[in-house]
Amino acid sequence: MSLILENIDRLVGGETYINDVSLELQPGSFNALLGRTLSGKTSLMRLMAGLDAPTRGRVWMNGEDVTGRSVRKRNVSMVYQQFINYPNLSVYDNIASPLRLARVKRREIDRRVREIAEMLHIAPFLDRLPLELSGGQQQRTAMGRALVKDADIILFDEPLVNLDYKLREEFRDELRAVFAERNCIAVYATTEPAEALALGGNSAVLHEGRLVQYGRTEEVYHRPRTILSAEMFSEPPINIIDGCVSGTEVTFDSGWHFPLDDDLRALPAGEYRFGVRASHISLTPQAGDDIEMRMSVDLAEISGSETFLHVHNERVHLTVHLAGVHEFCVDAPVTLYVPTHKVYVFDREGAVVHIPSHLGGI
Amino acid sequence: MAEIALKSLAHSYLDAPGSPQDYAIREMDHVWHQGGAYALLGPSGCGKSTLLNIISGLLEPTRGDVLFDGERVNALPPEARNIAQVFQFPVIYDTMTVYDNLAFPLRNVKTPAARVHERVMEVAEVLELTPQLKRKAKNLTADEKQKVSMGRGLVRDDVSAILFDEPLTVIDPQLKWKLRRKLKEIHQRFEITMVYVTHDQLEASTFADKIAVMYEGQVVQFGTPRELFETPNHTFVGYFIGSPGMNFLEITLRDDRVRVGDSALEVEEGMRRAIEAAPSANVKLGIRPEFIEVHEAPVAGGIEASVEHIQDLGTYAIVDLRLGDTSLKARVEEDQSPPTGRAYLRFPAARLGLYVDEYRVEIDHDESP
Amino acid sequence: MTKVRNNHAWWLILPMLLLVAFSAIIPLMTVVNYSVQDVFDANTRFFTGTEWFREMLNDPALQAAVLRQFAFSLTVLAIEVPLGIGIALLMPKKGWQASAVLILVTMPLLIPWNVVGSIWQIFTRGDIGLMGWSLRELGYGYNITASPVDAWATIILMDVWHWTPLIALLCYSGLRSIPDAYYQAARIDRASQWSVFRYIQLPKLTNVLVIGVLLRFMHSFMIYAEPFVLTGGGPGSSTTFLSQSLTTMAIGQQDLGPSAAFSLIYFLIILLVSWVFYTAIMNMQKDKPDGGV
Amino acid sequence: MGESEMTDSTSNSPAADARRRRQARPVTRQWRKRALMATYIVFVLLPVYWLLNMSFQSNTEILGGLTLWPEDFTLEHYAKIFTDANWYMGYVNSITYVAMNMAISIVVALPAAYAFSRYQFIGDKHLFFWLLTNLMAPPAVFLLPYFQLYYTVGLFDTHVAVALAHCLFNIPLAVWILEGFMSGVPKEIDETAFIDGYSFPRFFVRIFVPMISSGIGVTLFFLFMFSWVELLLASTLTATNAQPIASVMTQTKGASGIDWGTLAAAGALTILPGIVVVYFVRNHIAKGFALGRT
Repeated sequence: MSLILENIDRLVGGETYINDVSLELQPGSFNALLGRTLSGKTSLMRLMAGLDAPTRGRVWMNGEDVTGRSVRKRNVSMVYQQFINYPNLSVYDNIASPLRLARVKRREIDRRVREIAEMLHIAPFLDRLPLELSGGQQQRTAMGRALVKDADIILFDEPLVNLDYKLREEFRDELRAVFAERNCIAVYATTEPAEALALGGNSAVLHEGRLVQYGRTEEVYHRPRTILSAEMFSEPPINIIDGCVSGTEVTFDSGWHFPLDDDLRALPAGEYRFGVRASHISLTPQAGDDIEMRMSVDLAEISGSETFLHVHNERVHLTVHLAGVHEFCVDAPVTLYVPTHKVYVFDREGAVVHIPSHLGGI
Repeated sequence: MAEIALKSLAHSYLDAPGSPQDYAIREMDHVWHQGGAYALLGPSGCGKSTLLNIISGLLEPTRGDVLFDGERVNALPPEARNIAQVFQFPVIYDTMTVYDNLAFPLRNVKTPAARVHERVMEVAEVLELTPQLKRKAKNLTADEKQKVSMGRGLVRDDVSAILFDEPLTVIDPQLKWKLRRKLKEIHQRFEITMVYVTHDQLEASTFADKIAVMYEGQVVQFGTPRELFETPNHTFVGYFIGSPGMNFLEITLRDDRVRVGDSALEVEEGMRRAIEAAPSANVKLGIRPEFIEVHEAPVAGGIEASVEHIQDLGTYAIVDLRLGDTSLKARVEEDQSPPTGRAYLRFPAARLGLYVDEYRVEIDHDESP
Repeated sequence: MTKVRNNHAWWLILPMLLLVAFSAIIPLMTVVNYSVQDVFDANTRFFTGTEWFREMLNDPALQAAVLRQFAFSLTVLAIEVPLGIGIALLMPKKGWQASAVLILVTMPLLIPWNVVGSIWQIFTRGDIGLMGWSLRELGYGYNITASPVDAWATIILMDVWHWTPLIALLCYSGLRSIPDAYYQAARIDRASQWSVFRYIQLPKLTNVLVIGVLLRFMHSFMIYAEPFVLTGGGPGSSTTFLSQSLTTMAIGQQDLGPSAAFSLIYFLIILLVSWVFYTAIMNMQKDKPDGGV
Repeated sequence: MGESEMTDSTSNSPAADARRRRQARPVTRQWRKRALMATYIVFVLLPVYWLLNMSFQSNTEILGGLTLWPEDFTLEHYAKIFTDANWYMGYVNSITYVAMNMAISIVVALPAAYAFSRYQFIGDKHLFFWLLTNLMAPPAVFLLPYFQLYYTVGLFDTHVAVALAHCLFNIPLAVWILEGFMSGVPKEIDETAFIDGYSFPRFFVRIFVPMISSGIGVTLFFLFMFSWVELLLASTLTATNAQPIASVMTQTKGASGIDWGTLAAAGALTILPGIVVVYFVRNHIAKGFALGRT
C-alpha cells in the first residue's frame, strides 16, 4: 500500500491552504507531518483521507487514482485532537462499529475489539460510555476505533495536544510499539519536533502550505536543507545570527569578529546566516574553538529535568537548552560558549551551505 | 501582604467523610511566606484546585484553619480576604475598556479618581498595556486579556496574595514564555505572595522559587525545582518531574547483597545498611535517566542490561533498557554513541535514592564504594 | 465551524421546503392576488391595481388600529422586558425549587390563548371574579365593559401575566451560561450587586434579549384571541387590535380585496419593524472603531 | 473550639466589623429574593387558582356570591366534560393535530437543520432568512387563503388541515432551534462516522439524532407549545369533526347564559397537558430557551 500525492493544490475561497505538494509515502512507514499551527497539516491529512478534494493535482493509492473517491470508499482511519467518539455508544460499540459496518463476523469482532482494548489498556472500561472516561482513556477509545480495522492509512491529527505531558510520554512509547508491527501507512501531524523525533520514521516539514523537506526524521533534523526546515524542526528554535565572511574571519553585525573554524575556511566571502542549536551552547567551554559570549538572562524556563535559558545582549537574542535544572535570576549576567564546529551556515536565501562535519558535512 | 498558613487542614466534598479516600485534601500543614513565588503542581484530581479555592475563600474547609498573618479567615468570603485570582480562562468585563477594567476594583471601594488614574497607569505600564487602555476589553487577544485580569489584582495595594489557576492554558505557545517572564518581573517588582496552580512541570518550575507537589490530596514535597529534580522526596515526585521521569528499581536483599531481580548491584555501605534496616518490603532505588552511566563495554561495578530501543531526540538519545523484569530509561548525550544489544550500567552513589514505602530515606554517604 | 460547500444539501432541505411552501407561499400568492382585484363572485373580478392599498392606508379606523397596536406592543415590551430580567435573576439555580419554579413560571405559556382570555375574564368580572370583586370592594368602580382605561389596563396586565415568562426563561437560560469564574472574579474585585448585574449579567443577556424582544414584538403585534375573549375589542373599539380588525373584515364582512391589501400591509409592518430593530441591535453590538486600535 | 477565641481577638477591629457585615448581607439578600419570587409566583397562580376554584363549584354557588374556595365541592363539571362526546372529543382533536404537527415538523426539520448547520449551498442564507420571516407572519393574514386552499383540496375540517397549517410557524421554529443544537456537535463526529463506513441515513439515525436528543426534546416542547395554544387557524379550518377544545369552549353560552363552571373545568383541563410536557423537559428547558445559542 503506497500513497502518492502529485502536485496537490488546495484553495478555499481564494486562500491557498496547500501549495504544490508532492509526496510519496511508502507502505509500512511512519510519517510525521511537522509544522506550526495553520501550516497546512490538517488540510493535507484531510486530502489524504478523502474528506476534501484537491483543487489541482492527483492522489494515488497503490497505483490507483483515488483523487475524487469519497472517504467511505477508501480504507482509512483518523484520530483527531479533540476526543471524538460516539457519545451514545459504549466503548465496546465504539471500537466495534467500523467492523460491524464492514460486516465482519460477530465472533471475529469480539476477538479483535478485546485484543485492541487490551493493547490500549482500556479493557476494563468496555461497557462504559466514552464521556464517563478520563481524557486519556477517551483518546485511547478513538485510537482503538482507528486501529481495529486494518486501514491502509491511519491519520493522527495532533492526537496528544489535549493530554498532559506524562500521558503524552506514555502514549508516544505505546504508539511506536503499535506501529512497529503494522504494515499500514501512518501519518502523524504534530507541532512539536520532539514528538516527531521520539516517534522516529520519516518527517515532512510543512510551512505555509508548502512542503519544505521530507526524509528520514534524523536526517531532516541533522541535515536541514534550508533555514526554514532547521527553524521548524528544532525546539527551542535554532539560533540564527547574521554574519559576514571575509578571508579567515567572520563579522557579526557591527564589529564583532571571530576567526573562522577550519571547516568554515572554504566559504567564499559574503553574507551568511549562522545557525546554532540551542542545545549546543553551554555554560562551560567544551573545546578550544568555542566562542565566548557574555549575555544577560531574560528567563530560565525549567521543565523539571531541563532548562531553557533565554538570553540577550545588545545584538542578539539566544535560546539555550541545558540538561538538568539551572536556576537563574532575571537579568543576571551569564557567560556562554558556542562551539564553532557545530555551527550550520545558510546563504542569504536560506539554503544550507555548511553542515557540521561530525554530521557528515554537506 | 500576608503570610498564608494552613493548619491541620482537611477537606471533603462529602457530608460524612469516613476513610481517607473520601477526602479531597488530606490533613496537611503548610505555610506560604510573604512575598514568595510558589507553585502548586499535581496531576488532575490531586486536590490542587480544591486547595486553591480554600485559600481564596470560595470553599470553606471541613477541618483545620486557614490563617492570613495569623488571623483565622476560614469563614471569610473572598472579597474580605484581599486575594486576587487569575483564572484559567481570561475573565474580563467585556463591555468595559481596558482602563475601566483595571480601575474597577479600585472604584468599587470608592478610591479617589486621581489615585485610580495613578495606579492604573502604573500597572498598565508594567504590563505593557498602555497602548490598549482605550480599547474595549472584548477585542483583546487572549494574552492581553490575561494580562488585564492580572492587572485587576495588581492595581490594589491591599492585595495580600495573587492566585493563578493555570493562567496560560489559552495562550499561544509562542507567547507563553514572554508572559512567564512578565510574571516573574511582576513578582520581583511588587513583592506580592503568588501561588501558581498548574499540572505542567514547566510552568511550575519556571515561575516558582518553591514548588509544592500534590498527590492524592497531600503535598508530598515542597522544594525548589532543583530539589525536586535531584532529590525527589516521594516516588510520585520522581515520576512526575522530568521527562522521562525517574527510574525505580525494586530491590531485594539476598545473601547480603542488594539485588535487582537476579543481578547483584554494588552499593555503598551506608545504603546497604539502610536497606537492611528498612521496616517494609516495599524498597526501591530511584535514579534519574540523566544520571545513569551507560557503557558499551563491561566496566567495574557495572551491571549488564539489554538494550530494547533507542530514541534519537536529536542532540541526545533516550535508551530503553531492560534489567531482569525492570524497564529503565537512560539519557545518552550526542557526543557518546549509544550502545547496541547490551549495555553496562553504573549508578553513581550520589545520585541514587532509596525509597521505602514510596518515601525517600536519607542515607549517610561513605567515602567511595 | 467552517462549513463544507455542498449543493446536494438541497435534497435535505427539499421536504421542508415543499411543506412550508404549501403552507406559506401558495396562501401568500392568493393574498397578493386578491389584493389587486375586486372580486364579486367566482367568475367576476376586476383588476384594481393599488386601489385597495390606497384605500386601506387612508382608512381612519385602520390607522387608529395601527396606532393602538403600536401603543400596546411598546407598553407590554416596556413592562415585560425589565420584569422578565428581574424574575430571571430571582429564580433559584438548583435543587427541587429550581424545577418547581421553572414549571410554574412556564405554565402561562402553555395555556391556549383563548383560555388565557377566559381565565382573565373569570378573574376580572365584577360579580364572580376575585380581582374585579376585590377592586369594587375597595371602592374602585372597576368595569372593563364600560371604561376603556380599565379594559386597557386589564389587557396589559393579562399580557404581562401571559408573556413575561418567555422573557424570564430566555434570560434565565442566558444567566445559566455565565461561567462561575465571572462571579468569583467579581466577588474578588468587591463588585456590588448592581455592578455584577451591569457588567457581567446584562452583557451576557444581550443575545437572548434580542431574540426575546423580537419574539415578543411579533407576538404582541399578532395578538387576537386573548382580548377577543376578554373584551371583544371594546368598549367601542378601544381594544380592537389589528388581527381582530382584519378577521372581522375578511371573515365577517367578506371584503376580500381590502382585507388582502390590509394583510400585506400588516405583514410588511412586522417585517419592517423586526428588520429595523435587528439591524439596529447588530450595529450597536459591532465595535465602534476606537482610538486604541 | 477556635471559634470563640477568634471572635474575641477580632471583634474590636473595624475591619472585622466590615467583614462580618459583608457576610451578613447575603443572608438578608437571600430572603428578599425569595419573598419577591414568591410574590411573582402568587401573581402567576392566582388567576389559575381562581379558575380551579370555579371549576369545583356548582353554578349556583358561582352565581350566588363570591366564595374564596369551593364550599359546595363538586366534580359535576368535570363529569360533564368526560361524558359528553362533544366536550371530550375537543381534547382528542386538539391532541391529535398537535401530535401530527409535532411529528411532521420534526421529521422534515431534522434533515433541513442538518443541512443548514453543516453545509454551504446556493441560497442558504436567503432561505434561512425567508424561513424566519414565516415566524413573523400573523395567522390572521393567512386565515382566508387557508380556508379556501384546504376547502379546495378537501382537507377542511380534518386534523391534517390544522397540523399542516401550524407548520407555517412550527417548521421554521424547529429548524431554527435544531440548527443551534446541531452546530454544537463537532463536525469531526460526522467525518469519523463516514470514515468508519456509515452511510448518511444510518449515521443520521443511529449516531447523530441520539446525540442531540435533548435538543430534539426541547424542540418538541416548543412545537407542542405553539400548536397547542393557537386558536385562530385551528378553529377556522375546522367545523365539527376536528374541532379543537379551544373552540368548543366558545360554545358554552347556553340559553341560561354562560355555564361558568364547565368553562372553568374545561379551561383547567387545557392547562394539564402543558404541565406534563414541561415536567418532562424541565432539565433541558434552561438550555432550550437559549435555543442552543448562548
